[in-house]
Amino acid sequence: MQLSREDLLKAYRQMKTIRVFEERLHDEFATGDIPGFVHLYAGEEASGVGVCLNLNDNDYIASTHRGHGHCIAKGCDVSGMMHEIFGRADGLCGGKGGSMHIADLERGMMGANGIVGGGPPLICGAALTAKTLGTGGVAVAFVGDGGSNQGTTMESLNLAKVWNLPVIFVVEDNGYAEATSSSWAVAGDAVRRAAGYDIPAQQVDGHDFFAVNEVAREAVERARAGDGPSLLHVKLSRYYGHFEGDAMTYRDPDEVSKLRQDKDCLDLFQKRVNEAGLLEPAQFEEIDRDVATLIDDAVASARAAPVPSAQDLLTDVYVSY
Amino acid sequence: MQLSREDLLKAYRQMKTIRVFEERLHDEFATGDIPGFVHLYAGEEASGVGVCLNLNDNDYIASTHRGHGHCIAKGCDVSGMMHEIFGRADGLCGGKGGSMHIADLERGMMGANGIVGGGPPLICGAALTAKTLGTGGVAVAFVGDGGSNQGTTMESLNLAKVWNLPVIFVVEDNGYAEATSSSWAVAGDAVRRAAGYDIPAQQVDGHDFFAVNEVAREAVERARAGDGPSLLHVKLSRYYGHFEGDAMTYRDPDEVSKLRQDKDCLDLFQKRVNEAGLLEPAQFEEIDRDVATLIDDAVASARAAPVPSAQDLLTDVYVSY
Amino acid sequence: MAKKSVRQAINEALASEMRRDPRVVIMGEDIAGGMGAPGEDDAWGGPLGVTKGLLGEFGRDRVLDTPITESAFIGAAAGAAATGLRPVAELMFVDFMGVCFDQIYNQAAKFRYMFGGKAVTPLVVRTMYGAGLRAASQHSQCLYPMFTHIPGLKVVIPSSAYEAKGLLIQAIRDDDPVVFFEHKAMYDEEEEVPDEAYTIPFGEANITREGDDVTVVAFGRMVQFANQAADKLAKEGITCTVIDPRTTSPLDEDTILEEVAATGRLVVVDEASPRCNMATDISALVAQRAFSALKAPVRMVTPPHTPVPFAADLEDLYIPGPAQIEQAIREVAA
Amino acid sequence: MAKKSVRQAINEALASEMRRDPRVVIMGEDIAGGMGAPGEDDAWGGPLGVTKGLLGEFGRDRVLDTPITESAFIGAAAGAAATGLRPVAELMFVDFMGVCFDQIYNQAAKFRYMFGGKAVTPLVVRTMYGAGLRAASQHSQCLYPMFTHIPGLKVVIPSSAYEAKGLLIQAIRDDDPVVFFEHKAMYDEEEEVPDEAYTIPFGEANITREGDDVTVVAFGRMVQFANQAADKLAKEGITCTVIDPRTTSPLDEDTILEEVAATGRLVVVDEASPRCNMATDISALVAQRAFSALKAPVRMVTPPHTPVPFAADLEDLYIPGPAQIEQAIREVAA
Ligand SMILES: Cc1ncc(C[n+]2csc(CCOP(=O)(O)OP(=O)(O)O)c2C)c(N)n1
Ligand SMILES: Cc1ncc(C[n+]2csc(CCOP(=O)(O)OP(=O)(O)O)c2C)c(N)n1
Ligand SMILES: [Mg+2]
Ligand SMILES: [Mg+2]
Repeated sequence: MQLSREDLLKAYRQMKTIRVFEERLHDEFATGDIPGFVHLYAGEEASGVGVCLNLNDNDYIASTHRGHGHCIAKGCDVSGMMHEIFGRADGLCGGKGGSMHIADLERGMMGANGIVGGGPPLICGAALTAKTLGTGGVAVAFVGDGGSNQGTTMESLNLAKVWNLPVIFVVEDNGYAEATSSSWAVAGDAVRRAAGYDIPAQQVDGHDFFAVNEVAREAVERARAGDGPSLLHVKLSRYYGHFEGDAMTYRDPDEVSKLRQDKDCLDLFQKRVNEAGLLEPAQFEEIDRDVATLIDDAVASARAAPVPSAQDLLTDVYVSY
Repeated sequence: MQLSREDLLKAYRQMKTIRVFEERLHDEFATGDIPGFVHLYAGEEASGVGVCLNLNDNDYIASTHRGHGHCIAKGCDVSGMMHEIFGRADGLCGGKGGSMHIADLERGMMGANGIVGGGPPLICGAALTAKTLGTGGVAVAFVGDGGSNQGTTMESLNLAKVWNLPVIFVVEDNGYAEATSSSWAVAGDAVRRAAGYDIPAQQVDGHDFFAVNEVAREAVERARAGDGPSLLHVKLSRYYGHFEGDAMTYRDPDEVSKLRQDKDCLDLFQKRVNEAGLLEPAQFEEIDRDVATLIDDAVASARAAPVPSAQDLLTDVYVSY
Repeated sequence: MAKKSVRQAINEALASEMRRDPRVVIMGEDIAGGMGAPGEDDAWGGPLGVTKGLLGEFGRDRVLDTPITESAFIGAAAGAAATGLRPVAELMFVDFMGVCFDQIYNQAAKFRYMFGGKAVTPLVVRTMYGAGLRAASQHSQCLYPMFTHIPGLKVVIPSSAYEAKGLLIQAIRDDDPVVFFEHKAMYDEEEEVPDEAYTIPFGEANITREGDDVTVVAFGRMVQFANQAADKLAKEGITCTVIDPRTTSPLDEDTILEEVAATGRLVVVDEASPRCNMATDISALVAQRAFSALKAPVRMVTPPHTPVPFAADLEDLYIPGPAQIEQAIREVAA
Repeated sequence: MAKKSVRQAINEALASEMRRDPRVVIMGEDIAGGMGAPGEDDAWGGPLGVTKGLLGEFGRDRVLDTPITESAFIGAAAGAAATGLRPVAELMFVDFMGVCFDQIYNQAAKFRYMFGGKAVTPLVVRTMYGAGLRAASQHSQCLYPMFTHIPGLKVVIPSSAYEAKGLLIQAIRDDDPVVFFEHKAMYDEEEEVPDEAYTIPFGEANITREGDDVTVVAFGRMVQFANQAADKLAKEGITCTVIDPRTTSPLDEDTILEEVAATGRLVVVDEASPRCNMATDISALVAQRAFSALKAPVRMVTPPHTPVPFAADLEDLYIPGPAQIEQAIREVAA
């Protein structure tokens, strides 16, 4: 399907925002001012954005430890995210969650997740809510190649099928789980696994926004029509280490530079759009400027923002106790 | 492959022993003298026996809550089992385990298991031991249709394949998990699920001892040859309730009687052996008499045996503490 | 008022809340039963019949049978709770928590804190616990100390039919994740239970006996054993205050501390394994905050540090009973 | 003697036992790393480099990388232990126990009892715990109280490099399932550690300071904080006995009771969540068995009943530190 210019602009803006957000975090992390574990999504933007462009605020996603891209694609406030990652009181989660737990339920973002395979069961629940209350919403679980091996993920495939839930499982296969290759750790493959549960599934090139967006649209339509779960096996690449600090010695030294050159999802997007004459170069440039400002401002305001105060330690454990 | 007369006699003796053991337990349970939860294997004998005839003491099996048949097929002492089920001090587990935890590691029987899906991870470990120490042994995990949905089971498929372990997964699909039909609860099917992990798999009629024995032989040979895991999807029938006390209202009222008439594994075995002229009727009769005596004696001696004494409560928690 | 069993009380609580609020759904393995099978629907109504009949009134959309995939469906209940339903999920035996605990303590329990106060997760997990049915090591545990340990969870242990109904209704109306422990040996116990809905607030202990000599704190099934011991000793002139905290989290610390202040003596009875359990929790609370009132050592009555044995004689020895409680009371009262 | 980090001490313990006994294998996610990948083998040597170098000496047959399937591989380790290997499995963060706990507490821990004493399960589960790395709610928990609660498990919490090496070698040679807790904030801490193998027996507490006024019991990383507080107070003439129990199960009750008998005052420091934790466990033990020696209320120093927060300031407030311990000691000494 041909996307509207509006959608194309939105997609580019989101992908670019994720990219700049992540590259900036990479630099900021090196200053030592960002606490904790940070997993960057750079390189994988076409997946999160390609999928989420089919969703609205009524729909839910559950993310992984590598969650920034999903957050942005689902419409979370970028500055609020940056504040959160810096551990600020006015961060999206009040500084209590950090990179691994950013969430915004109002945007339908059920949280990054520190537990590999933690999201798929939760997303079955969001889908159950949609089905039970008739909201028309669908629910998407992102999971890595590594996470595709967790029992929780496989149980969720079965439950979603048996309950006929409006769920889309998106296996983001970036070739590695930490320092382990998916070619070794994942026996068989995701599409055939889905077939084992009678769940329609497709493999797709995750560097190609249009390809992802298209298969995701079909899956979302299937879910909205009440025809149950689907699975997408998205093959893509991460540009940085598993987390910030990973020396990546398990990869070929020039692996990432080659990927950046040949397979970059932003480049491919621009090329395709340019060739088809769908957008003007100036439109890209304007977005690039906007995004640069957005991220600069987000970092500056995050750095200046107050940290939580002592009494915040004890709040938000219960609604009432 | 044509089985030896010795093997045929052994197979019949074991299947018959299981049958009589279970039917007797059914009656004894009704007296109120057997404590706890008891899950009977009657009707499913061809599976446990068909598989285990390919195994020796060097090989391991992990069983389920429905474990009596597997125990007998793996060579556990029948009287010791009966004593255990009655909770006697000289039972196979000193009366501490009971029906749901009968085990005999010396016979390679790693235990019935109160946790659905508990066995497959354990059996990967037994297989790892065999592989690491070069014992030549293989390891078999029995799991029900219900248990085939547990994440632990699916994770084990992947691990066994990735580690190339000598494991055979035997999915005993008796059509029900408690009061729930496998046709509803198991999306897709076991053979296609195995294919999702590149694990060779076959469906087999579990009422037919010879069919089970044959596919199990191939799987065991594959494992012994170092060619990794296999899965068997054994379709079979249970004659009693999920546990003793289950009124089975979820089944057709005449379902079991029909199964007993048309699909009984002992009948089918005898018919086949008779038609092929492999054994004499007198041989069956002799075994039947032996088995009757064995079970009578086991019950009588179990009833007469002493219960554990108070100090047994505190022993066997640790090797040393 | 009619006498009702614990089973019936729980069933009524579920029915009343399902009637009241369309967002309440229940789910679990064979909570109805019969899915895909040729025979009866609602064939089981739960493994011990607790949810029997709810399918008929509320239908398959709100009475959800599940495959045997605790992680997936308990997690689904957590996710549904965070997105607008009020699910009551049945973890058949609490012993099975080991295959799904992550979804309870890392997900449901922590959403609110991790998300900076923006999540509300009205999840109830109903589960069976306790020894006495000869169900052996993997079907007889208590394990509520582990849930009590987790910030973000509420933990409820009703001690009778009346308590069960009121506390379960409260649990369903509560906006935090609640784990609700049902003792499998208590389902048939009866007492008077109102037909209408009522709630019992969390964190307010129930004083079931009043006395001057010893304060006894007991949980769940142990409450009745403590009362039996207290009744017996009362005839000899040793009188006890027996406290049923009802919920271990939140815990009514004030009532415990006040009553210990009055008697100066404490016995805690806990069916859970003895290390890091509720007996240690209460004893430590008192040793820290009511020390000056204490006239005698605290006494904990628990099973030994062993798995639950199968054989009837051993299991009977394992479970703390009225006789042991009586002896502990005598000791501290001496 | 050379100074070595906790990381190196653990690595040496593993190497020495793997050399000594071919049945010892280690497994975990990226304990070597690089499986199937184009770059280096042993690329990680564990998420924080603890197992680095073992692949080179022992090869892929004994240094087993795993997929992310904790139930399968921790269960496999349990099954392997029951059938002749002596596996050391790494549960990367103890926070992940929720996806595999069943294999530990219902399987490995109970085999021996359920099977009537006929199983021997020499399993070691190594795992990271504790706050301080800004790792937030799902990567900072202690959770050892839950393992301590389970009969059949042994639980080890080393407090320094020397302790880590001796206790880990003991764990590997031990015939029961052992869970070995490594504080993620302690890997770089150094002290003198012998090159050769040595064992430290389980259930024998280490008295790290001797004093007359207050007995302080602390676990893992809290031991050093307790020592710091004790050192500071010693200058003012308040002297403490500081006890590091080393293992919470078995627990050296005798040493604790004797030392409390001597000082009459107890402070327990526990980094775990406050309910049903080791602080309550020790306090209750003392309140029951050394009550007559107690001259003051027991004091527990723990974090609050909240998940672990992410923001640095909040996390620093969350973790019990020397200042809080000092204050608790002052209070009971007063
Ligand atoms: C249950 C659990 N096990 C292990 C980990 C540690 N861990 C965090 S991310 C990760 C790798 C995940 O790989 P993958 O799913 O492919 O996602 P990617 O990092 O490639 O995006 C691991 C092992 C965890 N967080 N949770
Ligand atoms: C983890 C876990 N969940 C649930 C149960 C309760 N339970 C015991 S047996 C059973 C049904 C198992 O069905 P299946 O695997 O098909 O085996 P079958 O009983 O048919 O032999 C259930 C749900 C359990 N023991 N363990
Ligand atoms: Mg990956
Ligand atoms: Mg079945």
